[in-house]
Amino acid sequence: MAGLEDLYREIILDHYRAPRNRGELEVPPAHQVEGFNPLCGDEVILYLDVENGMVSDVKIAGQGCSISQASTSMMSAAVKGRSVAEARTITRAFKALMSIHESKIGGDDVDATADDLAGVRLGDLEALQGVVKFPVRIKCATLAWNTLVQGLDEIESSH
Amino acid sequence: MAGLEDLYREIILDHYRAPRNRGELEVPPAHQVEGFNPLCGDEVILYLDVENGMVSDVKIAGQGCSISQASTSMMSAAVKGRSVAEARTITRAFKALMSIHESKIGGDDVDATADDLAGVRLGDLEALQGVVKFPVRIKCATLAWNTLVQGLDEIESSH
Amino acid sequence: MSLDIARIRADFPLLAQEHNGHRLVYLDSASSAQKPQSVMHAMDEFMEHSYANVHRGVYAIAEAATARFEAARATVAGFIGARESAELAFTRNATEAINLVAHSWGRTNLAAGDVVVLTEMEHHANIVPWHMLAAERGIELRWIPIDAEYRLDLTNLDETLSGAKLLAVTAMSNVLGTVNDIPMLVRAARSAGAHVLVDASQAAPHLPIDVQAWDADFAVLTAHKMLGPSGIGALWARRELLEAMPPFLGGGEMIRDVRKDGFTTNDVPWKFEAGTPAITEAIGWGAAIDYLQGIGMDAVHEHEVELTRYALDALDAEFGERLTIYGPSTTDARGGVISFLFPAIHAHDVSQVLDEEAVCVRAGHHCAKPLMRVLQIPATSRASLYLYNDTDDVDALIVGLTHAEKFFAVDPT
Amino acid sequence: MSLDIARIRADFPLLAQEHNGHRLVYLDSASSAQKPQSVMHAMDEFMEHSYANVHRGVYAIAEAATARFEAARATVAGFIGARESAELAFTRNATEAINLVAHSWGRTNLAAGDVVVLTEMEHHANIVPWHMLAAERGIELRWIPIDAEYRLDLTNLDETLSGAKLLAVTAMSNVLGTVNDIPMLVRAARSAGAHVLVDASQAAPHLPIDVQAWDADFAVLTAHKMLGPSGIGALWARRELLEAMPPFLGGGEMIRDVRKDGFTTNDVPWKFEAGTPAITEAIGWGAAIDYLQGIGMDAVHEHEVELTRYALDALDAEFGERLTIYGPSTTDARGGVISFLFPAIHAHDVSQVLDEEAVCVRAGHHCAKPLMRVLQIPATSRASLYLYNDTDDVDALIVGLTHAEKFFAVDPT
Ligand SMILES: Cc1ncc(COP(=O)(O)O)c(C=O)c1O
Ligand SMILES: Cc1ncc(COP(=O)(O)O)c(C=O)c1O
Repeated sequence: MAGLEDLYREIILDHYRAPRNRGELEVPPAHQVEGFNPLCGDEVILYLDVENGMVSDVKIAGQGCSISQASTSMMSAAVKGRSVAEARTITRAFKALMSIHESKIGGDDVDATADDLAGVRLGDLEALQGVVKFPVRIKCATLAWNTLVQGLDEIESSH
Repeated sequence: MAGLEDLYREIILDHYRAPRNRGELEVPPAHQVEGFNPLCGDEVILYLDVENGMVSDVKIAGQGCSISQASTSMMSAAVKGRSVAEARTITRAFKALMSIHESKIGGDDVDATADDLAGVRLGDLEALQGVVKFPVRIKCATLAWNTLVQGLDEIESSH
Repeated sequence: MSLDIARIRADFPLLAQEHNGHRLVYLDSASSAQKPQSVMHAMDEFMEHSYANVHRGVYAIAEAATARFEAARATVAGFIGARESAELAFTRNATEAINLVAHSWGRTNLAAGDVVVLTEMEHHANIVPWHMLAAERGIELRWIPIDAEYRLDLTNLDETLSGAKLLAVTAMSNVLGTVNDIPMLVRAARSAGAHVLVDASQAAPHLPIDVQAWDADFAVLTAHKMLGPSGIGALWARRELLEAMPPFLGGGEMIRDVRKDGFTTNDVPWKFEAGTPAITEAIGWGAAIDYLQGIGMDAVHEHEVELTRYALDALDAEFGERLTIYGPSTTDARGGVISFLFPAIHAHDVSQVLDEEAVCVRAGHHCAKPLMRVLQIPATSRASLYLYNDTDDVDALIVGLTHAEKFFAVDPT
Repeated sequence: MSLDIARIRADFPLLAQEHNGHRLVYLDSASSAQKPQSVMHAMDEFMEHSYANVHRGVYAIAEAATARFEAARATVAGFIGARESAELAFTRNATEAINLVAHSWGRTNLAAGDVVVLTEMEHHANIVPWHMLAAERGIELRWIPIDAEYRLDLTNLDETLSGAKLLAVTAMSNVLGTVNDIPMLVRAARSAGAHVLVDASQAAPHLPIDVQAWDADFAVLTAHKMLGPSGIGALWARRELLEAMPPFLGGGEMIRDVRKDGFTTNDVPWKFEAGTPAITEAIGWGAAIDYLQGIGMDAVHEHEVELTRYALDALDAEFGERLTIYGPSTTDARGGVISFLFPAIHAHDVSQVLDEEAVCVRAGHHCAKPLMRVLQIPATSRASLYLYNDTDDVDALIVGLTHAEKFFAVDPT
């Protein structure tokens, strides 16, 4: 039986109470993208500044539960200053971390294999691993990441 | 437990094997009306000659089971030569005979009361009473009568 | 309390469960209600003895199946005060019933610029079908707002209804618990020349209702919220309306004749029931209504009002201003749905803590996002009460909430 | 026979009944199949232990309910060979699934003059939705005829398909028993540029099927004909098609966001599941498929082919030319549906006599009136076989038919 401590690690509560990169960026030049969790109404707004293939700045807004807010905050810290390619790899590694249950419930296809993600270090993000024991909350944890991918896709297809 | 003999009285099989008034009438002057039993596909076609409020001639066609065919034949014999008002009264008396189950299954509203039909003599038609023990077959027995009413209504509303 | 809750609970096997060492406290009946043994028995007994497709076979079990299916229709029709069974068409759920009205009556009677009036407290089921019609036909939606007591603000009612073709309104909010005054709303709509659709999904399980006393045109309900099985609901409408409406779905059952070049439709209500219906589920719904009627809807309602009063008082005593209740503070015209929020703790997180203690409440937008926007919140937690809940359940909720408040406090100790 | 029918029958409580002193002989599975104990158990167990609304609650039983509901989806999707569960949307029945395609895909992709090709052996479920679209949109219907062996007459297939947008065809006729060559029909339709909808309502219960091997675009099926509960069916379609299709019914579950001025839709397949789904019924359907897979669809099919051969031979031996069989005389590409008629005795009357001896067959047009018109008859009697039937059942049918023939003989003695 998974307890509350598995889900709500201290680092998660910390990101929830003091989210990193909270704010807005001017649009344009930044790109704005919104994500919804249709089941609970959580909402993530991302402002992405992408120049020369680099995610030079990220700001986050929106509202949601501790898991979705912490995951959004951690995501912003993890991808800021990285290349778009690295951001995508981290996303896939994170979704692989979550995938066990997500693919069962949501049918999202996670094409990541252990192999090609072996080198990715998730750091703080690993604190979110406890979420897989609470299948309904996986959607909370992945919302920011799905929204990020959508934003990156939009930016790249607009070039 | 109702047996086959309750349903298939000899007089019913007789009308089925040798239906009365089978044929067609020229339209116009006769009025043609068709009825379907949507559940089993039985079909009744009536040709009605109504003059001065009298059902001066009736012919029947169509196809169906012994109950629907016998009932159609008996109906034609019962109303031919009667006034429209008498034909409607006989119809209501016949439906009252069937009503116990029909109103349960089909929701048709039978407004006949024992009182106002007390004087109606159904004769041969009473042989169809056994049908009420076989609720699904009630629709077979009443098809011709519902079609008759529809035909009379059409004739009267066209004046 | 006037009901013998211990005896009632014994009829609901699921409520005897434990979870994490705690007695299960089910406070999510507004989402879906638990099922009494008698409903499961009725369904099993039917499948074991009389199962067959309906309206089709001459043989004895098919005849019995048809008779029982139609008897269940009569039971549901009687429960809501319909004039006759023919006015009640079975659907999958309340949502499909509203879609049926929007497709069939709506496409026939509403044209570009025509107005449909909704309220800010409608469930998505009573919003999205009208959005779809708006996108397709250019109808206009108007909204009756809510006031500070979480009731309909009727200040501009006549103005809002003026020129409208339809008022589509819930009899009871699934978020606020507010019970609307349907007879008054129908009178106002009638004077404006509008038809009225009543969403009785939440009212039917909890209050005595009577569609004829309401004088409404359409009403929808759903079995799973009133102790019945999933997979079945109903549309009630006046016979004249049903007869004038074109069919919605096409297929078996709903036809009189089919030719290569066209078809004609069956009588009401079967005209609106395409394909094999939810036969066993109709039997189960009938058994659920028998159960409710055995207790009496007045008694059910009275019990819920008392328990709601108890809960509102207890929440206030424990948390006071620290907890916001989204719903009327009085229990007049109010059902046992209690939405609440600690401003600094997300509803999802509260539910999670409660779940540790086997207290089941729902967290989210409750399929009422426009209402959430009006309330300027993303979500609430919602505890909803039914005939099997008692003050122990409310007490367990309150204990759980004190733990949640502690766990998520800015400085936990 | 390769199956142990006595053991299988023991799983079906209804089949243990007697009627008029006779063992019940159920030969109407093509209309609806009986339910094994395991299906009823699964539904009861779910209602007793894990019942809650799905996709909504954070609490444990809601999570379990969601997981089991989605696992049932995966079971159904796997059973028909779908690539992923996301391609399978639950509906009330096969009829609703076809209506969904006609409304959503049809209204988006078909305009006046566009051609939809059907066959003369379609069920009303696969005719009336297209009639409705024809009336609304002016699409044209073309019909593939049947030949003297009661199979599709493919002489002019390419001509018939030329310029067509959709071929909607049954994989197996519910009247004739004919099994159509779907892969071949799909190839022909593809060369003509047409999409293909396969009505698998009769095939799925009786044959191994694989929507990917068929290479079809849409397939529909219905649980109650394959040992599952009433009230649930499914639409399978390629993901790309589902994603491009607009929603059908509006309400909860199918939305991503709802505002006062509009809404956005959820991901597939939930985009097509408005309102509370048939949750318990999905669980029951999953159990039915587990049961079928436990026996193996190849074994089920083989048993039915053998039994059909036995029945056709026995009917011929007893009645010869006096009884007309409407269906292929060989058992290649033929299922266990046997329609028959004594030319001088109406099907209804034959069923009535059989019912006296507890032999349940269906009489009527079997929701295929256009086919009845082609055959120039108003109705047939139909005996349909399933995994729980054996040669004793066929023998009882034949004895009953000899009695019917005698009873209705022109000069009875
Ligand atoms: C070939 C065929 N298609 C469609 C259907 C419709 O199935 P349902 O009534 O479950 O929608 C049936 C059964 O009635 C059928 O036999
Ligand atoms: C007020 C109201 N209307 C409609 C519905 C929709 O009911 P269903 O999902 O059974 O169609 C619900 C419940 O979800 C509700 O609470």
